Amino acid sequence: MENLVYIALFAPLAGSLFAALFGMSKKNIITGIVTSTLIFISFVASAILFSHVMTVGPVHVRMMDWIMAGDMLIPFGFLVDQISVTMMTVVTLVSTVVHIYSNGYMDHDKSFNRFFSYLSAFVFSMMVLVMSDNFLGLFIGWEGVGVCSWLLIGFWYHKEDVSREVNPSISPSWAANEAFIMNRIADLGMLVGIFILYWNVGSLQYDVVFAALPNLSDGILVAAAVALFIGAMGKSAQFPLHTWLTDAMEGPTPVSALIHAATMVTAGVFLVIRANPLYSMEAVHWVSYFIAALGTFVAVFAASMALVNRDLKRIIAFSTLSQLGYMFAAAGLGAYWIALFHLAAHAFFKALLFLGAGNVMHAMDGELDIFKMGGLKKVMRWTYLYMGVASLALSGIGIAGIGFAGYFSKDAIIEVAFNEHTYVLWTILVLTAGLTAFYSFRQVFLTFHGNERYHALGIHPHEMYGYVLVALSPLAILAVVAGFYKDWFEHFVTKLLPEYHMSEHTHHIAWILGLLVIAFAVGGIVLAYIKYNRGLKRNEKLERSFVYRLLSNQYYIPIFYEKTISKPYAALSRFSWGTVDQKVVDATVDGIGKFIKTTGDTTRKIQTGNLSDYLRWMAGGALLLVAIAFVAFKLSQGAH
Amino acid sequence: MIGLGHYLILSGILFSIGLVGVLRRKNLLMLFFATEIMLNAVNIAFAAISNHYHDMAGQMFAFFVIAVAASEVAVGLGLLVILYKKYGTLDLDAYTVMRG
Amino acid sequence: MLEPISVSLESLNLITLSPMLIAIVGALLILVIDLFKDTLDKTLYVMLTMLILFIDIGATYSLNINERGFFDLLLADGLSVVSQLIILLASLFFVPLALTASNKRFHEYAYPEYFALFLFMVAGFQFMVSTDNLILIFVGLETASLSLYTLIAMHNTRGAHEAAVKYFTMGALAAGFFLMGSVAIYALTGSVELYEIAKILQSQGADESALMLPMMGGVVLMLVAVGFKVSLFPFHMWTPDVYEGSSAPMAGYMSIVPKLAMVVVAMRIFGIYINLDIEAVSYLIIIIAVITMTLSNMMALVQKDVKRMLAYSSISHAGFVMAALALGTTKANSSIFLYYAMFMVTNLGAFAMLWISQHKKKHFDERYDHPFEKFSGMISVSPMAAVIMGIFMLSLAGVPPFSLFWGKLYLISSVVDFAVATAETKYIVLAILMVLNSAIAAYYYLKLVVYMFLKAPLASDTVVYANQSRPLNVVIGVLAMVTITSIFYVQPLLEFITYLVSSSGY
Amino acid sequence: MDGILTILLFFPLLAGLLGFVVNKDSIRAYGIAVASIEFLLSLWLWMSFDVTHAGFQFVENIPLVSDFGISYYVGVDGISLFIIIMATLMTLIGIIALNIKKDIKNLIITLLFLEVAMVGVFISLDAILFYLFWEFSLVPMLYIIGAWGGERRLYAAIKFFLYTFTGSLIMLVGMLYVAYVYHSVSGSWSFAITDWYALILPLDVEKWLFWAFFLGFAIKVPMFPFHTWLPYAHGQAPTVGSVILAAVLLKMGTYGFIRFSLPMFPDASVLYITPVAILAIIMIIYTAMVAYAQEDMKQTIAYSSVSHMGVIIIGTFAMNAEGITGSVFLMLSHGIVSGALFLLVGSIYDRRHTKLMSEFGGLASVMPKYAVIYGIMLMASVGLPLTIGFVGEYLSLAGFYKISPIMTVLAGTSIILGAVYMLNLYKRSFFGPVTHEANATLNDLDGKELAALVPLVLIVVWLGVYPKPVLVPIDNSVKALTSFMHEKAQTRVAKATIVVSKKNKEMK
Repeated sequence: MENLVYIALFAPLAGSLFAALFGMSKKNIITGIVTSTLIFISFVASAILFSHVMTVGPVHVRMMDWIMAGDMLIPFGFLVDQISVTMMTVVTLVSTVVHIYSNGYMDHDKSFNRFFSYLSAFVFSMMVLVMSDNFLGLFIGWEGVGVCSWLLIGFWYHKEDVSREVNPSISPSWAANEAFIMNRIADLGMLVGIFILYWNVGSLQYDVVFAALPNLSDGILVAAAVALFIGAMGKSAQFPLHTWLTDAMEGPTPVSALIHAATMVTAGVFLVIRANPLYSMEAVHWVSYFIAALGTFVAVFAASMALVNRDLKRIIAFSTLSQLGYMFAAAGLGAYWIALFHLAAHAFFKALLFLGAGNVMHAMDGELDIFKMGGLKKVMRWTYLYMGVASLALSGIGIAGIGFAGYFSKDAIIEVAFNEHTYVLWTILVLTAGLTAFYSFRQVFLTFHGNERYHALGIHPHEMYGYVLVALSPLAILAVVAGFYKDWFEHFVTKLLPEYHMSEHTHHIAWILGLLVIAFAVGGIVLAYIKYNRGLKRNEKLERSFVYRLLSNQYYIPIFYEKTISKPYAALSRFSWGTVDQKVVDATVDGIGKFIKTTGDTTRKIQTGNLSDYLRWMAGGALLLVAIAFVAFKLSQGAH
Repeated sequence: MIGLGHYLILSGILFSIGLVGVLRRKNLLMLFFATEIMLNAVNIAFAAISNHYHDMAGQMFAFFVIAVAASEVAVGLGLLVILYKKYGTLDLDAYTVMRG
Repeated sequence: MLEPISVSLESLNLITLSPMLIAIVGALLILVIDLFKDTLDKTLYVMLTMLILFIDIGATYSLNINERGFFDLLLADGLSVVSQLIILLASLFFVPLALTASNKRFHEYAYPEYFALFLFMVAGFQFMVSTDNLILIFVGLETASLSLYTLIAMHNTRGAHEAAVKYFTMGALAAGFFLMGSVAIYALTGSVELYEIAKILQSQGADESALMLPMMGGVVLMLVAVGFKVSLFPFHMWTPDVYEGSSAPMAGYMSIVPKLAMVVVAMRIFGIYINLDIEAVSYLIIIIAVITMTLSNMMALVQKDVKRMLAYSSISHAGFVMAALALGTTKANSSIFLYYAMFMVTNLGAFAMLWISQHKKKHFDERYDHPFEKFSGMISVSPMAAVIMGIFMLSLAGVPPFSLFWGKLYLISSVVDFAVATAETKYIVLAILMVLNSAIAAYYYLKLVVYMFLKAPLASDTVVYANQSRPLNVVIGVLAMVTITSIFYVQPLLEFITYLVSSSGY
Repeated sequence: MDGILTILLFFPLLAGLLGFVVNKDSIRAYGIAVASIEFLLSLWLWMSFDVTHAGFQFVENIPLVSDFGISYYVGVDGISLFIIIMATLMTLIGIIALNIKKDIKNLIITLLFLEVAMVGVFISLDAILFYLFWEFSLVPMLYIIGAWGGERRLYAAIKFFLYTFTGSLIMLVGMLYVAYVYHSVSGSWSFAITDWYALILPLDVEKWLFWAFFLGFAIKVPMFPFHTWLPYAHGQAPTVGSVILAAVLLKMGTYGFIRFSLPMFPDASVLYITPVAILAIIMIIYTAMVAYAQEDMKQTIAYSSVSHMGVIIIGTFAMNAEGITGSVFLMLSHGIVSGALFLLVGSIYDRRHTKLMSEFGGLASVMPKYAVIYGIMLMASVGLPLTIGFVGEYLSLAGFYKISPIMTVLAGTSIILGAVYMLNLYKRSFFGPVTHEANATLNDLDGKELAALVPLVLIVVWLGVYPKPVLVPIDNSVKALTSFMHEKAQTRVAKATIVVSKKNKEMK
């Protein structure tokens, strides 16, 4: 089994390096094929490991030592247990699909090879992240995915910076930097969490740390939990570190699907799930509650912004954000396995949604404004189908135990909120379910139904290549059927994760709750149908209203950040350099030099060259000596 | 009765006169004279103290001072001659090429 | 009737007189040779002088330590031996610098009197350092000084006479101060023998305030005279002008030998007070030393002429030495000699480098002979010379491992030791002031290095070695080697100096 | 092989002297050959190094000035070993990448002399010997900056020299003080730092000695507010000068802290953790901001050096094995990475004769290889795991966390702010469209440049993934150091302090 672990882990790396060899040469389809194959191999290995874990149990391998200093010993160790194998399978599966998809999507890009190199490198990093058996190993992957995300968001680096009005993300390279830096802010929190654990436990191995938790004081537990969650907030784009995620849509769409929907952004949730022994501690219950509350807030917050957005990919990005909020809500409330389940299910339908959006974009020559689309279902039947399915899954449509993937996972989360007597959260989550359905179908209807507004642009849309559509089918299928494996999945992961049981009461009224949620969801869809099925009718008055503008400008948060952080930081930096460094610190140093020189110039004037003056100085010096002698005498008397 | 103190005061006064001469005079020759006064002031003091202590060293010192003063004048006058040839004046203010 | 004086030759212990005698006889010999034939070449006299100095060194080296002679006037203690050796070695390096490229260029060397006067001067310095009698100190001082004035005047280029008269007049005034100081001491103690003065002062008790006034008066007057000779502020005024006006080797020589001789005298005179724990004297010297090194450093900083810069720098070095002198410990006194030994090779080397670039008629500009610009880009014109000059400058700046670094190290170490031993913070402050001054000094030494190595060369490139000749090259080469390899002989040298200094009780 | 250090030290000296004979056209090959041999010698040193042994190895002790206790006393331990190897490596790389035609002979000979000084500093176990090489290293650097530098090279060179010279002179007073204390305790003179380690000083003496040494080291590091010489030096120095300055010369300061300050003044060091750490944090944050404000690519990297050196200081003053090992490792990684970055800036400067970011833009499209290597080095610089930069930074911060969590968080902003200015630099220079015509036709890295850079890239990855062979020897020596400091702190209470009399007459 050990070899399988290594195959699963290193196959993507091999692919990445292989593609990197051709990184600077012209498009070579081989790279696409080889990397896709290697990712598929990795998927197969992961799947075998999955069954192995299910039947036999976890696999733990230790490759070699990494850092050894003082009492610190960090190995490269890999742990394949229920949590990680779930993640591995999901990651490699989605990755495989995305890789194959990219072969078609990136067809005309001159940096085809480079793209695959980055993409596979990302998969490798993600695998390290989920498979590592210690926190620092996780951090490797954590940073690795960050860099790959940076590379991939900025993939079209040659694009110019434009103003925020023209493109809210300014440029790919700008968005990439924003993502990286925001993640770094959170990473510092993560690092501090690691320090806290190291100095209080003496190790960073998961098993050792979790075993030692009961011995730690409350303060330390809280500090560690908070610090680690700050790390999670960055990677999972939770408020207030969320702005990078929508800007990250500047990257190629497969990237958005893989990294910014299915895998990387869920790493934060993964961390909380992985560290569930910590977050389940009694001492940190309010931290967990805060996580849940924040998650709920982000769910509705992101959903509200999605309501008015016109950018196909950004809508999906907001919805990702919103769904991440759901996951955190579940994890924060202690329903870790439900969070993990939603994570997996979400990965499937969200990736599908994104890839579908990619098809649309491909067809529309890169146009993303849904106001300029419409009626595409005629030419893009399959894509319409996929996106419809994904949207239904996202909206959580289903009834009485039959439904799309989202129905099972999201409903469960809402139920948990009710079960924990956090009725405020529950209310918000239910409301958000309605919003989710509305914006999902607003997008679907505006894109695929109604009048064909794209004619104005002179575009002739066409369906994506066949093999790409075939490649998407596993995701579509999973988006439909994944929910049915809920109980099986629960059984599988609760061997490791704490079980979560609904109370008697909740269980009793579960069907009412479910009905309520479905009512909201269906309500949202119906509303969207009424408003947008016939085509686009712009409501100028609404668009000028304060709320609409607030939402479409993302609550003015990016501008707020720019005005209160980026610009002041730049100004302060210039001040530090121009004024403090040059005019104070350096000027002081030079000032000392100048002072000495000026004194020298002044003193030099006494050297007049006139002998008479010299003689006077000599006699004067004698007097001076007398004076000094007197002082020195007094001094020495004083000393006695 | 004239005591040691009076001699020393005389010596001090002469020394001061010489010093003031050195400081005030601009003519080199005059300046040399002033230094001679200073040396002679010293000689008076040496002689007086020598007498006071009944110690011959002071007088010996005075003789040496006289001898040295003589040779100093010899060298000094030699210098003056060259300088006069070169600058045409003995005014100190003329010799200020080197400064700073 | 006076009784006939009978003095046994043995009691005179004439051997203690032999070093000076050799120099004087040598000088007379040169004069006599000149009487017989006056067309002899300067090379003869140079070599003759060197041989005489060589014998002199031998005689000095073989002196028995701590013997008195010649009616107890002469004192051959360790101090006198070590200082005479340094003086003679410096002279030995100085004399061959007369062998410049063209015979007629600097005509002072054509006169045999020059070498005779030189030897008289050496004898004068030797007298100064090997006696503790104020009379003989004065006589030695004046012998040396009068010869020196003449030597300077003989250079006979522009400025030489001005330099000589400035030096001469101030020297005369300083002599007056020296004598008045002697009067004060004599009046106070009734003796001109320093060892007796020390005894008397000790028995009288130094703390009596009644004594304090004349004593301090004597100290102050003496310090003026010492300050003139070793060029302490504000008695240093002559130094830059005289250095500028005299030939480069002479300037280099003046920055070492007269100063060292006077430092030894100061050590003998002020040592009395310092040993008596009259702290006021130490403070006085230290204050004047600190002012000296600081101000002269600052003035050196703004000089445009290398020779003047080196003049100011030698003032600053004197300040360094005086600071150590005020401590009065064996280590401090030894460090002074180590410092001067190291300073000698480097400084003479630096001035010798200036010497090879000096031209009798062709001056660099209206005012200066050796402005910094002259050495611009020397690295590309004559790399070896630039490297050697650079090494001399770095050595002066105290960059290890060159010679003066060891002198500085040991000297500052002696100050630090004193601070630790007495637990006085002010001496640490002194040490820090000294190193800060070294840092300032580094700037102007570096300035020359910068000009030589980092600037573009001048159009006329012969200007930097107008005076070059093989003997000069040899001398400079030897000095450079001695500067570079100092690390290997510091140990024996230090051992030797410490032995001599401590054996004579300083 | 006992004389290996002597060979290592004197080989470049000899080679430098012989280099005067070599013909100007062949001097570069000569330089590469000599530097390679020296590098191989240092590798040989590593091979013969006993990894399990924490103390000094290959020790040689020959008295030089026995009356004053100065000796030729050299040896290496795990801490110095790798810095020496880095010094020889960076010299080699610097010479390989050399792209200067003017006076190349002088330059190569100067570099070889500089190598002597660098090796000397890190092998010296005698304070005066250390000081000797320390000061002497200024001279070749002065020449390199001054002779082959940019427009304001003279100003920069002199500032560099005087600033460091002043600081180290104060340190020299401190050394002399310690030597005298040692003398008065033991009766003999010694400048051997192993002897000095045994000395237990009164706390108030330790305090001021700490600051005396601190000044010398801090200026070299350079710590805020003594850092202003560095941007000028880097800004004006030729590429090879910047490489060696950043890679090796700055490390002398931090090495000094570990070799002198910590073991000699453990109590004062502990006492002054907070002020030193505050300075280091100011260094990290403030210079990171200043780096962000720069227009000149090289200045950004210069200021980033200062910022990273702050992390090294933080690690050193963590006073535990994790922190100190981390800081030593960070010295290595910073040396390699910043050296490489300066080489990279040098490459573009050679092509465009400007270093202003505004002059570039879109370089990634024209010079992909350049962009890739730059990117790797940039990521190593911001401390990406699995590159060399992470290990040291992580360990340093982790070590300091034990001292103060809050200050660690502040120091940890390094990873954020570092990303800010580095990514900004990369974005402005490499991303976006090609805006300047001149950039459109630039050639990518040539063979010479690749030969210099690719080994560094390999090292960056190798030591990022598998730092163990380097970490273990460092860690052994550091553990010995920390346990020694601990012991010393224990025994100080019992030991008698030095006897100080008002006037020490015995001296006379």
